Amino acid sequence: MSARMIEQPWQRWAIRFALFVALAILCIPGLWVVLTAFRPNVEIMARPPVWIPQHPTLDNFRRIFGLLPAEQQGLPVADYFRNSLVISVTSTIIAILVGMMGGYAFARFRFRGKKAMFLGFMLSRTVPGIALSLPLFIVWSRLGLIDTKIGMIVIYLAINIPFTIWLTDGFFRQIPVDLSDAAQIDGCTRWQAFWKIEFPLARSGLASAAIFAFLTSWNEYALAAQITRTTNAKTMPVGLMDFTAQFTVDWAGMSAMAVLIIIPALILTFIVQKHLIAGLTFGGVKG
Amino acid sequence: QEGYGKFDGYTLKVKLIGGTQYEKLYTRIPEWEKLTGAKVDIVSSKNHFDLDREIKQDIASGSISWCVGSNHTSFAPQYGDLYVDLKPLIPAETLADYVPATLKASEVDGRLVQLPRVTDVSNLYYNKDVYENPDIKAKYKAKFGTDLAPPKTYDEYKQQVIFLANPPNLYGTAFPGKDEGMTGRFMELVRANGGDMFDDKWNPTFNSPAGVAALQWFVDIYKAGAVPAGTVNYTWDDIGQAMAAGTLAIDLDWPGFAAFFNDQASSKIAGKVGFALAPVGSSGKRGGWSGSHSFSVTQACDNKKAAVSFITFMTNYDSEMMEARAGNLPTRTKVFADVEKEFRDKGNTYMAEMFGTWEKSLETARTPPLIPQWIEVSNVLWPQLQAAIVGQKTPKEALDKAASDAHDIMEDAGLLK
Amino acid sequence: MLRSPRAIPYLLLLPSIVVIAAVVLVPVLVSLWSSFTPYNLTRPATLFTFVGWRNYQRLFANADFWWAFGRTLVFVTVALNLELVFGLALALLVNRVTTGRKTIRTIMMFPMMFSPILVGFQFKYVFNDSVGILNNALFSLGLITRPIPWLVNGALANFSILAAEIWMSTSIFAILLLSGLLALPQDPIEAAKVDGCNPVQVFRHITLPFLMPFIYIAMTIRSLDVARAYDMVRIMTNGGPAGRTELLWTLIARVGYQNSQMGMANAMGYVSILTSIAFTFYFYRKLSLSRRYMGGAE
Amino acid sequence: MAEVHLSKVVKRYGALEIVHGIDLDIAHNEFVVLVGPSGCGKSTTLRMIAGLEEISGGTISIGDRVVNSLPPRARNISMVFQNYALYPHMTVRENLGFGLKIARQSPAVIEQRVNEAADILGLSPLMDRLPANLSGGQRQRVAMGRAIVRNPDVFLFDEPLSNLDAKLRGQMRVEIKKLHQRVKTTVVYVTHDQVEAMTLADRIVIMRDGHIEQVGTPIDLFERPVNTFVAGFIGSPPMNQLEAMIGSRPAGPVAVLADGTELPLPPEFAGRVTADQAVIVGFRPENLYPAGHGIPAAGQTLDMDRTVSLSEPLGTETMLFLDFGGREVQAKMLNPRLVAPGERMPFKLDLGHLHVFDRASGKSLRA
Amino acid sequence: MAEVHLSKVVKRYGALEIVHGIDLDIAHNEFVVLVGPSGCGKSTTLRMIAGLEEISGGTISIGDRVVNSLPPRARNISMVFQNYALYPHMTVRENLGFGLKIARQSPAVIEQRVNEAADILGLSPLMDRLPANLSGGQRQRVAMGRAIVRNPDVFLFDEPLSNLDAKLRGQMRVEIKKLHQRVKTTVVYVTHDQVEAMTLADRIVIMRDGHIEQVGTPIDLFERPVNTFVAGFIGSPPMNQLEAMIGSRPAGPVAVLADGTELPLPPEFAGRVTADQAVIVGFRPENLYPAGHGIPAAGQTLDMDRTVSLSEPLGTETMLFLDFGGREVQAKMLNPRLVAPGERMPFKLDLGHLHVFDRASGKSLRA
Ligand SMILES: Nc1ncnc2c1ncn2[C@@H]1O[C@H](COP(=O)(O)OP(=O)(O)OP(=O)(O)O)[C@@H](O)[C@H]1O
Ligand SMILES: Nc1ncnc2c1ncn2[C@@H]1O[C@H](COP(=O)(O)OP(=O)(O)OP(=O)(O)O)[C@@H](O)[C@H]1O
Ligand SMILES: [Mg+2]
Ligand SMILES: [Mg+2]
Repeated sequence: MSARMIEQPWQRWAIRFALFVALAILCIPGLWVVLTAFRPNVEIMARPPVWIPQHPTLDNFRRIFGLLPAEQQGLPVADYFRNSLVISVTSTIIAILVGMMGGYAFARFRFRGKKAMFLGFMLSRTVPGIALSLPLFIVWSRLGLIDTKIGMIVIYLAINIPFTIWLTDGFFRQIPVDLSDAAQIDGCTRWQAFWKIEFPLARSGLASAAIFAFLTSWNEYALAAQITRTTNAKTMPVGLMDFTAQFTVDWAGMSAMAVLIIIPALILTFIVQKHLIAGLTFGGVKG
Repeated sequence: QEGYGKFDGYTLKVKLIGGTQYEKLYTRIPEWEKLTGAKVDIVSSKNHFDLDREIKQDIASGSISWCVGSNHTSFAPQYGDLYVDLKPLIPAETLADYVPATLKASEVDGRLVQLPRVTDVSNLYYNKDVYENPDIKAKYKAKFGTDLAPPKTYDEYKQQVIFLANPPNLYGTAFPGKDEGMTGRFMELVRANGGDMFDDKWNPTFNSPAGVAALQWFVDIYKAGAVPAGTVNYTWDDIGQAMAAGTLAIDLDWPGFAAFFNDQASSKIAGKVGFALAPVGSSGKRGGWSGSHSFSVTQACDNKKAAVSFITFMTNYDSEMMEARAGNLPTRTKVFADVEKEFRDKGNTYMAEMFGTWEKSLETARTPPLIPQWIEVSNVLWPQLQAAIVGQKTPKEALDKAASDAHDIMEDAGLLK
Repeated sequence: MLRSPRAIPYLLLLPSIVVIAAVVLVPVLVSLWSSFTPYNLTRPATLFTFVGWRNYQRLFANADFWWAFGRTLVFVTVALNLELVFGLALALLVNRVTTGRKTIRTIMMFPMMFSPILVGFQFKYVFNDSVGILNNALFSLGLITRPIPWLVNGALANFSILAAEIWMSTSIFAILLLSGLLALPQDPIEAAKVDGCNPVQVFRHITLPFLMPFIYIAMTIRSLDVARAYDMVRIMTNGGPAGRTELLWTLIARVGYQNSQMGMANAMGYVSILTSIAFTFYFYRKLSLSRRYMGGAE
Repeated sequence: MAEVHLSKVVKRYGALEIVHGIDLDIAHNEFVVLVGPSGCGKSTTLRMIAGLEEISGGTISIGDRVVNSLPPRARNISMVFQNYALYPHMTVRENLGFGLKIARQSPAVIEQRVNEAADILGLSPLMDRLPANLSGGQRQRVAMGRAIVRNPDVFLFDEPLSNLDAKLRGQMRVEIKKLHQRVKTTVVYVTHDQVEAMTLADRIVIMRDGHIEQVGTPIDLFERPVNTFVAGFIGSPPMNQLEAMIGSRPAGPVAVLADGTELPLPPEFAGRVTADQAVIVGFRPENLYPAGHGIPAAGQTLDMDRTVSLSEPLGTETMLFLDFGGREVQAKMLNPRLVAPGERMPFKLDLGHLHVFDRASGKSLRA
Repeated sequence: MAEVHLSKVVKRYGALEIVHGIDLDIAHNEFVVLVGPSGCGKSTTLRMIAGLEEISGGTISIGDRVVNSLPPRARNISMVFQNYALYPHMTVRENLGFGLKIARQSPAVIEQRVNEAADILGLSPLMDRLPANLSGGQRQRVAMGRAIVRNPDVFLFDEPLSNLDAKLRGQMRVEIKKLHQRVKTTVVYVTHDQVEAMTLADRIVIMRDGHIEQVGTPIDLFERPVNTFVAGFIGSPPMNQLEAMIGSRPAGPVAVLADGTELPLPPEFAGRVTADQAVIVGFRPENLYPAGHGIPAAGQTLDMDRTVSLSEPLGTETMLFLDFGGREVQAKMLNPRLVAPGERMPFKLDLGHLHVFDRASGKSLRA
């Protein structure tokens, strides 16, 4: 029952205040980066400090796109963006689908070797990137997957599937088995019962898994830096390093690029998070 | 003009250093394509360190399918015989146009494995707001009896930075305190003090008295608070930012910063930057740590002619002028004079002066030891340098430890004679 | 056989297994082998020289390695626990608000949008002692008169990377736990209130046990994932100064790629894998226990 | 002292008003049973008293404190939830002992009280099971046990026995009665079981659609329902209700049914009905019986022969369905024998127990 | 044709055996009611028939197919779950129509059938609500509706009316009866309501602890319970059971109660009891009544004066508690009047309706 609880005004305000402080702490370091993107370099690390941009500028962005007269050569941001989007979205969708299947199997079936398999998936994530990266590179180069989107997608799948499995397993367990029973009585195959009943009810869990998977792939750097090389597959975070040269880091440009990375991620996250809904399973069963 | 040949229908695979600073040059690629009829396929474009890692992976996985790679004098020794010796492939008269010392430094074991594109060596930038401030000058004179002018020796350098520091708004200077930057600056000072990193038999010798004195120099200015305490974590960009923010009086730094420091949009000290040659050490010499970005051609390349044509084109007169105009040190002798003249004609005496100053320092510049183990040695050395600088060890202890580790590395590598 | 119901769970798991095997299994075996060789990146032939336990022997005698190892353990433990506590608090707060929920949640996830390398640069500049915004802010507020060398002093430097890591990852805990909170049944909470529980007791006796499975899942995910912090630490301190912030990941990467000693790096990697396995096993046991009451097949 | 007062209590979900300003005063130590059709707001009312549901209007006080904004824990109540609301992660024992643990009772006391409750409820062999492994009735008993181990000021029971078998329900009813007598608390009890309502209640409150229809002792409600709704609701099977017109006859007023049958009204209605008034006449199945198979009426009866359309044997009694006054009515046959549908029997209607309601308002016309 | 056969059906949860090999044959179109104490395995049995619970032993067949390993959907059954199991993310309408949609019925058909069911169940105003926003009884009605919109071979009802008020329950009972007559399906129905069991069942199955105790028509079970358990379980309030010894008297055998009272046994027991046999004597409260306030007995009665210790007025009848034969027994007073505890009244015990059971085995000694 979606009871609205008794809540004193002071409690409400205390919560709002605490939340405000927490969100401020979370936002300020990030906002600082965003602000940097709109500052000329003089203001960035000035002494005495300049807090609010005095001369806000879009030059940092113009530079990225090669729109400044001094720099004819922009970065292939459009390519990076396309690669990032294709890789992240595809790998997220597939990881969610495949991981969800696995999670469902763990949540709803008894079978031989279940524990071992569950542990196996967990252990697959214990391998540190470094132990993986070189052999992976070798295998991938044999398979011709170097610098391809597919190559990256498969890697991100392997990263994202295990936790999708654990997470969805947890959420499917929260859904009373009786609901799928009822659906089967109503004539559903197990498959239909899954899609029509359990899948919608696990929505919150899937949404959070999707957000997590998407952002992991969207922001991943180390492996992408290794496997991708050109505009064929290079992703935004790798592009971020275009702003580092041997001796310099173009922090203003990097911040501008960061803004370009953050905005799509924010938008997608905002869209997906609406599926985080409370109480999806309320009212279904008694007791 | 050199002839670049005709390679119609050929696709040249290249692996280039990426990043805004370097990619400007690549706008010239279409021109080469037009000249030769070949196509260029950039199979990779990454920053310095990632490119190094990638090339090592390619070696490890045996997948060298490309012809031209960006290279650097510091990295080149590690790649073994990945790259060809260019001497037989490029006419001697063409090579004669390059700065001889730079070209020499591009050789590994006598093989010219790379064609230099831009060179780097450090000299002094100073903040005229400080150095031409009558107040400060007067006080300095009163204290030391000499006029305040950019330092000629490291001792003077030390004395000035300690005197000028007025934290937190102004520090004397800053130095890169980690990674190869730390090692390099140390090496510079060791050499300026008459020492070196290794002897002829590849025994580490940086724990010699010259080495200890060099490290002591860093320790002194650090202890005196002449540098930001965080300098042990700084890399080039931090120092550049600090200088541009006007919080450093003087800075031993790379030529690439010249334009940056003088840019109104990025620097508070624009218009107030002076240049001076790097100071000399106790031996009266400059340490001159230098290195060059370069292009190399792989042994595995199926059309070395085209590859050589490409790298020559990318370092030809026009290309080098382009690099120089952007503020990078060119590798062709003629370009130095021409670009300096060009800037002067345009009224940009600042940049003209920069090229003048830097060209002078190139003569005595030296690269780090060109051995594959250099980075590895550097990696055992800089943490020890840090330990001494932050006062965790004495310079001697620190260097002895590093030397012993380095000794092991050299021994393992079979280099010790 | 394939049509029989018994095969269903295996069929469901098959795609996952294939992907994991392709991406993880082969590389793991290769690197396991290489940890018994003097494998040097630039000399591929060395991959076929077997040296037995030599890498491991050297490793065990290497004090730097053990320091890094211990520091990593402490770092992971402290980071995870703090992230959990903050993430939980954040999730609980966000779960309580009713207005502007979508926006607040999105803001809550803001740090997750930052790539770890970006976070590295960001915090490097935040903690920069001479021009960083933190010191700038402290000066402006008149709280300090001398700059604090955040990334130099051993304690402060470790604190700083910890702060960066926590900033970066607290949101992850928050979102995972928030979705767990959303699935929380309401009935037992009401019952507990009637049984006389104050909000803290409700949390302690009802909410927390229900969240426990999600906490363990999040912990497991994160404990294996903290290695992401490598990108960040490398940029902030790269283990320095003087090895004060050296973590396994910076050490391994330096040995493996900069020094090209892949064999040695992989040996180090395997020591850390064994540790992770212990962690994982522990979490798995806890997880199984904590969700004993949940529906679903054992 | 824990009297409970509801004053103009309103509950709205969004725009939808569910409880329309009810007033109810429950004395200390009173046992009040709430009955009413499904969805009329019984649970909502309990939940408002418990503090689980915000009160949209009016005030609720317990003892002499207005509790509108007090959290549940400050109200000192025990509640059996309609949907049990067990703690799924605790064993039966832990479920039972939880409230006591929170109240910082000593383990020994908890142990003893929990075991006592478990004994009463027949849960002793199940103490270490999790709720998921219990049957429906067992879960309900746990819910019940959780309430009765405590010593609250007010007990709120929301259909606490609905899933138990008749025998166990009977036992539990007795236990609740004992409990109430022993601990002297105020009880608000929701049930659909007529026997429970009649035997347990000091007063019964009948709700309909968020309004209170009548409050009174069980016998009051049974014998003097204020309107047709209450008349139809209390008593199972429900009272037969027939439309009729009042006719005035020399002997007194009569009710004329649709088929012309005239029912002389008991004397108490004299002066309370007017000629040609449209009314509803009601009588309970008990008062219509096959001659010789019912409780002999004390006064006048209406005798008739009727065909039985359906018979439902219930053991000691049989329900008979027959046409009367133009409608199907139920009669109760005590001392039953087999009756085949279609059988014609002589019936007697006890005219002394007639109820008469105004047809327009549904209100009883009795004093 | 959908007869249902259970043969030696066993259910184990791990090591715990819950259902101990039950045999039951249900004919096509039969209405079987399953009753038994809470936790005896009724729901488990239904769930096994439905295919929701693995069968640990034995076979279940529906029609002529053994269904042990058939999935639920292949069995063509409808089920009302004890805990409702509504689809929480679907509105009432969608919940009701889901099964039909899965069966690919046309929208028009779905619409019509759903509306019909909603009308019967009084759900029409709630069609667009989610289950979370319904009252307990409303949820139960949705669960019921979901089952009845379909046309299955077998209906399984697990306490489908337990949370409804008496009036609605009465209506629903009639609807179920109609449904059964209309669609001619086999029904297995679990209930704790005696009236439901008695009125709906073609046969009642009484379970205890995973065993079947007795199967028979309602009247059979009521009048000829095979053992004390059944005797105590069917009929509410339950039969009074007293320990006694058989004595032989010239007029025939008598049961001698603890206080020495002698009850002459009905003639049918002659030859079935032996002298000094330890027995249980049972009689229903209906057969013990205050003189003048009961159904006059056809045969011999035992007359006595007794003090009433407690009276429970239920409207048309009052339950009286009194001491008899060394125990407290219940008597039923029809045609009630107010009885104060402590009042002494003359009682009559109808000796023609005595039940006698062997004390050791609990078995009935009747033929
Ligand atoms: N998962 C389980 N593990 C162990 N025992 C169980 C499990 N589920 C049910 N039981 C036990 O099986 C027995 C039969 O349960 P079932 O639900 O069939 O009872 P029931 O007859 O429907 O009772 P009720 O009338 O209370 O609903 C009960 O004693 C119950 O405790
Ligand atoms: N969250 C809600 N939103 C809208 N209406 C609701 C909500 N919860 C309950 N209702 C409605 O409020 C009314 C009263 O509900 P309540 O649960 O109090 O009924 P009840 O009298 O307990 O019925 P039952 O005997 O069926 O349990 C019902 O008509 C129900 O549909
Ligand atoms: Mg209710
Ligand atoms: Mg049951």
